[in-house]
Amino acid sequence: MSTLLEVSGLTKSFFGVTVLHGVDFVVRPGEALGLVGENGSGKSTSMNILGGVHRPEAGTMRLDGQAYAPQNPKDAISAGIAFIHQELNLFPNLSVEENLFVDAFPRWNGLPFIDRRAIRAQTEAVLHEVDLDIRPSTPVARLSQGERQLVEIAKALSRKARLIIFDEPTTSLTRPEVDRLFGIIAKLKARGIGIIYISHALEDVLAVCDSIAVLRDGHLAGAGPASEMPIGRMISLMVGRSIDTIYPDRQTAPGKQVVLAVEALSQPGVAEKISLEVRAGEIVGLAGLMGSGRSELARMIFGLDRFASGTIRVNGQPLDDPTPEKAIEAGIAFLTEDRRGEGLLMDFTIAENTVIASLDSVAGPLGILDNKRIASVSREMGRSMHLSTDKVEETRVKHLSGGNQQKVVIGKWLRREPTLFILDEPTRGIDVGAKQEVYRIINALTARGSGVLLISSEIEELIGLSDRILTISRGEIVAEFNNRPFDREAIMAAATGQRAWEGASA
Amino acid sequence: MTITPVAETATGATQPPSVLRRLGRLMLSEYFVLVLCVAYVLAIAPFVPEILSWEVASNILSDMMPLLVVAIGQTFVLIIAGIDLSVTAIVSMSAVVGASVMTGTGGYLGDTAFAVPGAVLAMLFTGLVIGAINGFSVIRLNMPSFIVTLATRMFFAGAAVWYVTFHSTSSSIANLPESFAEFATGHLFGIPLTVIAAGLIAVVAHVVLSRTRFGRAVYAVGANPRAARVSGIPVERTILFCFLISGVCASVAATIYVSRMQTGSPIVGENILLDVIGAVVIGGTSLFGGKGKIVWTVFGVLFLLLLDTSMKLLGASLFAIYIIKGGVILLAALVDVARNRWLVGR
Amino acid sequence: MALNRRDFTLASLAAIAASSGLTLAVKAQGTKTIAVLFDGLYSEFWVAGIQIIRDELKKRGYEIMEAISDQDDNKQFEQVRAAIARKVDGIIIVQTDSNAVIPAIKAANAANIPMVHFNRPPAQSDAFSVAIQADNQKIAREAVDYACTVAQKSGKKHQAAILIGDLGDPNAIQRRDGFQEAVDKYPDAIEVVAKIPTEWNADTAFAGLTNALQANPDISFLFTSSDFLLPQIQQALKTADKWHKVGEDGHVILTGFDGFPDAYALMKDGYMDACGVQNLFFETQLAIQAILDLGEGKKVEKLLLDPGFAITQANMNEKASEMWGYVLWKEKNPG
Amino acid sequence: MKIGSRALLLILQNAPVILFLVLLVVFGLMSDRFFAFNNFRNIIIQAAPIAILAIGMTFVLLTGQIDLSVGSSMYLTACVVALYMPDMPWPASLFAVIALGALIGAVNGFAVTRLGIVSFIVTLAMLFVLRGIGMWLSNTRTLMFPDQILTLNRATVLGIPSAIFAFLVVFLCAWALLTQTPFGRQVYAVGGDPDSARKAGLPVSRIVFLCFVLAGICAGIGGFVSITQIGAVGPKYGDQVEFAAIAAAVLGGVSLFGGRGSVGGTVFGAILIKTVQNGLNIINADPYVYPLVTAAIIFLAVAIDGTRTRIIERLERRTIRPLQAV
Repeated sequence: MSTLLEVSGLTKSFFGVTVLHGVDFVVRPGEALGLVGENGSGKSTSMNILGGVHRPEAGTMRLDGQAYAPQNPKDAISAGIAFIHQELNLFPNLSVEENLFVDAFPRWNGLPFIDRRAIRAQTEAVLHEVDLDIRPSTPVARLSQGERQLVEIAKALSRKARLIIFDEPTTSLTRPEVDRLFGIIAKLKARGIGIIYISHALEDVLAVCDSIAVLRDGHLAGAGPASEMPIGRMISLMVGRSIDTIYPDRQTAPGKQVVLAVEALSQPGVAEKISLEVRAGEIVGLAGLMGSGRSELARMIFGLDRFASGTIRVNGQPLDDPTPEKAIEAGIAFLTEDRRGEGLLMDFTIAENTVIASLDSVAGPLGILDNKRIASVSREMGRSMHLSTDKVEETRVKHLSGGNQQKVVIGKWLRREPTLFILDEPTRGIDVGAKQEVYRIINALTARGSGVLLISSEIEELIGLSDRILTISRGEIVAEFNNRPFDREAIMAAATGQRAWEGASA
Repeated sequence: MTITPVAETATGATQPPSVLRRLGRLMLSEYFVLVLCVAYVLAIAPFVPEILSWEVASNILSDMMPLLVVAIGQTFVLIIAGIDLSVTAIVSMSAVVGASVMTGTGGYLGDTAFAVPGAVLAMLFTGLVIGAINGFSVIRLNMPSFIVTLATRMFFAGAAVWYVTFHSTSSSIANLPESFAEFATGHLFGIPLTVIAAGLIAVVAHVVLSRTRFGRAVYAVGANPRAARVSGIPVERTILFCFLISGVCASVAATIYVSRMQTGSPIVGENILLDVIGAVVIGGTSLFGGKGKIVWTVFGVLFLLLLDTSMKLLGASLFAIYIIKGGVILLAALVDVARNRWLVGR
Repeated sequence: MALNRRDFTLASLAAIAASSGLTLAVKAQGTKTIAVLFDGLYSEFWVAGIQIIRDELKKRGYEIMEAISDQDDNKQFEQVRAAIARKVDGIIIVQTDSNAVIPAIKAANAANIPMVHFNRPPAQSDAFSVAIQADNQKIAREAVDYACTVAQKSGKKHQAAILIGDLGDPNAIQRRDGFQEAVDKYPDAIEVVAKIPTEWNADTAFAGLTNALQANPDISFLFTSSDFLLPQIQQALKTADKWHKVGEDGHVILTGFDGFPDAYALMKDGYMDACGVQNLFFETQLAIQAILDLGEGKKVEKLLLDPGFAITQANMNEKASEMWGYVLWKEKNPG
Repeated sequence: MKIGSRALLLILQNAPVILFLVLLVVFGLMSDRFFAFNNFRNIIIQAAPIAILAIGMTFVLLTGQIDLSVGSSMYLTACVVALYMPDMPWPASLFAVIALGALIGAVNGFAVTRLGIVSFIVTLAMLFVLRGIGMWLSNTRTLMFPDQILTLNRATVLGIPSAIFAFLVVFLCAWALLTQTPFGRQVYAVGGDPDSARKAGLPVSRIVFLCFVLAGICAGIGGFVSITQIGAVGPKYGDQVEFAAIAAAVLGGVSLFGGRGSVGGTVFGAILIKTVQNGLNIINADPYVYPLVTAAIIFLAVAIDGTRTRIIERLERRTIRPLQAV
């Protein structure tokens, strides 16, 4: 079988630090290569080389047998390589068809006007190929995340892409959208297009890819057909040692005291009579698909979104008309799924982020802050979280890795010693090592008597950590699983909904 | 917010000679605008030697004060990524309201013992009310602050002119109590009262911004309101407070103006808007929020005043003042950009 | 940080020391300086005024320190203080606000620097200064009065419009009040149908007049608070087909204020009926004499009046030579 | 509740237009002279300069920048025409203002894109510099224009008054440019998300630069149209006009943060402002209330817009289950 892309001996270093040591891999037409590895393992560097952003120091790339050495991103595009990033590069204020051609509009009869008819026809054709039934003139702002991703794929197709690289494509998709995406990828493969699929979601990688390459510390740690790469093997190749389980054992049993009691929480279109309880020292997993209402529920409890009716009690005390301030005051902490947008002040230092939610504890009379104390508590937080740096007063969090950022978020909340910690996707986008760290912290938290409401897209994670699992679907709690070991299939079935998905979105 | 770039840049593989290094370090420090001030004085002194006289220095100091107070208020608003264009109208409106309260010719409290305190309260209240209108419009009506304050500026500038017609036969309100004038002319321990007042405001504002919970909230809201909200910071209240602070600061400036002119004029402060915003931004405060300091603002105002005063002393014509002022603003911005690039490059 | 501060202090001290040395070297000596502080140069009147004062003073060997406050009374106060700091020998000022200038006079008094107000008197106070006053209100009243008599003679009732200046400008207010006093005396001949604010803004004036003519097509009597709006008036009236000479059908009785060269030309050509004229030459002469006399310690009256006058189609021939606009016009159009 | 807010939304969506209609009715009731063909023609003629200026401003605002220098730019170009080309035919003058405006815009654009200075500061500085140069050239005197320029005001093209004609030409060009050309769509892209635009390989700097040039050109043309109307310029000419232009654009729905708005909206905004002034003139309102009424209407229009955005946000909150019928 012919090869579409052949990469061999790719080497690259930044500031004297070698980040890629002679990496080889091959993508065949009509095949998907899964590229996995922890953050910093060299995935993004190799993709940046492929995309013409960086140039390698050694190694060659051949595309369809031809030498391929892109000097800039345009070269990559014209060579037929397309990227679908986690953060989509679409312009919400432009229409779908305009987005497809924004950097190279066809001209109308050689005049400096856009040939509207041509772009409409071409757009309709590629939209049809990705099974997206929308008008080409629809503004992208009106599309859901999944639809936007399909538009990105359509854009790649409209440029006659031969190789499409997906970078964490599923993180913000609902399950039906993920399924739809996988269907499209299969279609692309059938057309002979090569795929490189990068993700931390190893199950997805297995579901999509034909072969898998694992990177560790800039080396190719292992490669092979997907059939020979079960998840356990991938993980052990990624971290360099075999891991039986990355989930820590639960040391303590849940207590009696109910720290969170939600009763009949309703909001038209979002939640219907949701009731749940979390006890001290208990981890309650909330299983549900993206868009099932799980994050919305968390946001309502925390006072970020309004709800129409229902009651929330924290430690027995009612929390009326919650606002984040009131919720925090009552002892709730909330790790949001959007770390960069909501979890951290990226331009602020670690120390500033550490105390931002607990300023009263480091403030003296008249609200004057005690900078020495801020520094010491932040350093202490950094130590207990195993942060990569102890320069808490100098380092801005935007310069930290995803895992370290997440630790800062958790550390910031732990300073308040929350009675209830709501964790929405705490391990999204962070590598296995950091994940383990986060699990350890969650476990320690319950040992101290905090209740945890854990939301995750990874069923394994829920099963590995929770004392109890609730499934939410279409804004309703549809099932409860009380005893370990949990039945993975049953949870999945409940989460995907007994009733058919209707895909209502505004 | 206390780290300076200096700490990070102090180490380098190739160490330039010590003087140069120190100079370089100074360029990169937050005293940069102050360095510019000194450089400017140096450059201009041969032409207007008076600029180094005690009298001119004290003039600059007292001329700075009203502008500084307004600029301090503006700093708060800029840090939350807003802008307050209405400060000039707040100055005018407060001035005429205050004057109408205390004037001896038909003032509400004229010739009573409460004339001065009543007037000062009325002025502060005016600033507070307009600030509140701005703040509530931004947080409740979801309006961009640029437009809100553009509209309130137009409204209250017009209202101030109209207001005078009900309280005076001329175009301004005079005959104010002597005791009020003392605010502008009086001294305490040899320091002008206005300098003490403005200095106090600056110190309080500095402490509030850099050392208090509220200050942290202001920066957080400016940097990322969503993240601030999730961290339990009362975003809307913080925004409202910043506009209130700006309003009150503008009305404090009005008390200084009214006192020094002994007149409540509806056009006082009309022209200071671009100076105020220019000064704050020259100081280094970002128009995009999240970044700014009171000391920077003090330096920015000082710089602008030095420029203005030297032009006055030179007797430069209006057009020369315009060209030089514009040119210097541009130059300062350019140097700042170069400096930041250098910082990032290292 | 500590290092920084020390660096800074050292650098500034060195800097100041160095420049003080320079200062001594350059310090000027001898010549007397007069500060000329104007409120703005937004009309020909002020431009011509400052030019005459400048020339006259230079002729007498004085140095000039000029500043324009741009209608900012606080800035003007600061300019006065800067002048005092520069130890000028006299201040000629056109103040922005008659009340707000009092502290400036007091400061000048304290520094023993004589002060003369050009064109506008300050408000009553115990501070000493000499004022040259042109009575805006009176001059406006006289000019409009003449126009009213013309209107009355025509026998029909005229609809009148006034272009008002910036409402924050005392001159604008006084001229408006003069206009009002005059027309109030002729209720049978004049009905004011449009008060058009211009904010001293040509654009606003043009639009405002056009709109007023739309609302009241019969407007046949117009007063502008300054001659600098005449080009816009001419444009608007032409568009409305109302630009006709005195005596022609459809003539709009037009009264101006200031006495610009333009105004003279329009009077000569018969488009304009009257114009309130401030006697610029007389005023500048008074101001310069006053500041010189004060400098020599002579006693000068606190208030020197420029009676001004209204130039009209009736008295144009004998009065024109007193009109500054005529003189400037004559210079440009010799013969 | 949902249906109620949909209806409310429908009203709010068209709120500026409704506000405009209300104004028309109010002025119409207060003066029978208001509803006249000539009056509406006057409104458009008077709105033409500011509308042209605001159209240029729209380009700059769409990219997320701001141009505070347009008023001074108008003044300087007018000075140059009055001083240096009094005897030239008017097309030469028009060409000169366009060229000079473009040059000024290029300076702004250069400072913003190449030197990396925030546009607010660049154009603030230029506001001072350009006016200073104009005052210097003119010696702060009022400058008169030759008759051949003044008569343009009464000239017509195809029966359309010249000001309206110029306005239409600029409007159509800007509209075509923004909606029908690659450049126009890229302007929206850059304003909507500059980072993505850069990643998509768009020439972001060049686009921003060109927008400043266009704003400069529009300032020149707008100034020229205004000159034909007012016949003379003094040193206060064009003062604060930038704020009026920004207000017009924002009233018409242009976002100050870039990426949202249209020239049609901007033109509507300019006409709305001029209608208020015209109406107040027509009903001979007390001169003191002009700024109050104008400010109140701007405030109201933008407040409605803000409320509308908020309601849209609420309505578009993701629904994950069907809503029960109300």
